[in-house]
Amino acid sequence: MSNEASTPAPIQQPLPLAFVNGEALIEKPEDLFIPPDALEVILDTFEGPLDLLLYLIRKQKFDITTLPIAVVTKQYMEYVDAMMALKLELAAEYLLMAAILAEIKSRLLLPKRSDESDDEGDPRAELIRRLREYELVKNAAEDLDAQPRLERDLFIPNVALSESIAPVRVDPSVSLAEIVLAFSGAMKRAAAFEHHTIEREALSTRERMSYILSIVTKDQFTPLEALFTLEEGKSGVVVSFLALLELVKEQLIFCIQAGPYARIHVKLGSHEED
Amino acid sequence: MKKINTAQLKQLVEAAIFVAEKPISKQELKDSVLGEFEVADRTLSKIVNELQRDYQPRGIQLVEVASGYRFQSLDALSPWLSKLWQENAPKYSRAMLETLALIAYRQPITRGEIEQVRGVAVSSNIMKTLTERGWVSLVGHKEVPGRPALYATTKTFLDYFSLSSLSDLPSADAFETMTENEQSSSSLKVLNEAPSNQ
Amino acid sequence: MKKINTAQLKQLVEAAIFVAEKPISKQELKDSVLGEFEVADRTLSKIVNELQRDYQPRGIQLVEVASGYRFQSLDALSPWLSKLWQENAPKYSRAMLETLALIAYRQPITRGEIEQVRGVAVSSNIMKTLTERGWVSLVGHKEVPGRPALYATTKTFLDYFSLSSLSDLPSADAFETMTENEQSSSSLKVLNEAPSNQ
Repeated sequence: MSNEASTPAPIQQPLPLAFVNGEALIEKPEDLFIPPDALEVILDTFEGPLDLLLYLIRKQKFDITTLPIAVVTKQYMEYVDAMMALKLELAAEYLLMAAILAEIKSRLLLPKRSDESDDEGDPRAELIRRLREYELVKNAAEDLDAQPRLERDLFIPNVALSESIAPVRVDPSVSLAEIVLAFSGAMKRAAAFEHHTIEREALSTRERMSYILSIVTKDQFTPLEALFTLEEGKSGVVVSFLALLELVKEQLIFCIQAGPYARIHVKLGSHEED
Repeated sequence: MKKINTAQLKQLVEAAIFVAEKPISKQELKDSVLGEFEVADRTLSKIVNELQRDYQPRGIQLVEVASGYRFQSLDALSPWLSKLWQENAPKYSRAMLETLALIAYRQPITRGEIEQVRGVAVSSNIMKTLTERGWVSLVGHKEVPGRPALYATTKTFLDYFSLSSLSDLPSADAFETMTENEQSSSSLKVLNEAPSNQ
Repeated sequence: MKKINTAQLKQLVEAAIFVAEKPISKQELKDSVLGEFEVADRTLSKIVNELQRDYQPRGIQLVEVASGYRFQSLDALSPWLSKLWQENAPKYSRAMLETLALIAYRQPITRGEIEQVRGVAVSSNIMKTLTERGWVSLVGHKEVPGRPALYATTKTFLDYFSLSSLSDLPSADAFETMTENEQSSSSLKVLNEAPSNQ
């Protein structure tokens, strides 16, 4: 696969990429010698047997597709021996790979029968597939690491909110029906002590009582006329008057008249306080 | 010390003010991101002024606060930006609705009177919520021992329910008869579509 | 519905993307800050494009990532901007990056399948870190004996790596070529059926 061949091997030395196809052209594996101190570090960085195999192949500039199994197996075993000697935590996966390599090697050594069809396949095929797949993942991981990312390469702006921003609180919606039902519910439960019914007239008187209370103050006298709205007509005046009487009766307001036919003034509060 | 061209310098200062977690002063800029460059005070001031001008027509502004420079959203956009932090208040409880209903139908009314009808105490929270929503207000004090506060509904309350006056409040009895008579009443549907708030 | 002029609209969109706590999509903009305005999709797209152009020469850029639009600092400025933080950015091990890459390219994938490709066991710590960072999530179980968990990457993962979709992953092409060349391998076909991610 052309794509595969052109993928640069990350652990490769900075030499021109020159493929040596076939074992005859390969230099002797002199670079297998690594100072013991460095060896420990190197061995520790392998992400498993596939990673180690890939390293060996790339280091020797073998073509992955023509995997020279004998050489690679020999070198692999040397590394595994070194790992054991250094008492590195040797995962079972490394030994499993050693067994796989030995098996492939022995099958390749068997004489090839001429009547054997090509479909039988190269015993190395599965290993080659796995190596390619792993190399792809390894490269993908490197590409992902190189991808600009938050915290390291990209930073998110912190823009302050103007002081006038306050979170919008959405109040629950209430329907008039809920209010009415709540009222009748409360009234039904209170029926044991409460008996009177609510009439429209009483209601508007009560509303007018609230209204008057919101107008008159404790500190100032309000002229009585100010509490009537002529536009409301006769019935409006009556309602206001009834509300006033009710408020006086409940001692919520009091009225004062300086003399006969003088202006009547209204003030919040009771007589006792004065 | 390295040199840097003005365009790059401006980008760097701009990005630094943006990504810094707090407002950043000119001195802090010089000590951190500009550390390895030779940047004259005059140049830095000029850049900051330019940036402030650049952002004048934009949705965010470069402002100077006590501890340095920072970007902040344009004041005029607040009413809409606030919607990014919208939170929905929980639905009102039955206690809340009954209290509101009693105030509406029996105003002016004291808390004690509401408690008398409902048979349970009215929590301060309920009164606070209703007052904050602008539906209920304190209109006076009842001249009885203790001078308890008198509550009434407000104009906001009437507006919310599209009532022109309290006398438009449906009488509870009539309403019940009506709902019993027509289950699929269209007028009920209207009632359920209370305005979605001013 | 209220109307708003284009200049104000642009300011509002700009400020909203800036102050939002996460990347914000066009739909989210329309549902929140633009809620009360009549804004055509075309208008909004035009505004976003204009903003992207406006910021091109600046120190920060408007980019589209998986979960929406956000501003981020110019990549080239990172050597200096990183000086604003005392701590270094977290580094991720090869084991972690390879596991993450496999989940990204081969999702949905089981831990066993990852181990098969990598040739070594995947530590629980790695899966835990990836899940805690919100980059990987459990999306189901494979219907094979033992019903192993299936993992996939999230939008948070794409956002973190400033990608708008899985197809923007750096080595996506290489993986696809491999998949095409190995039609026989059924496990590889899964790549094409990767869920678009919630």
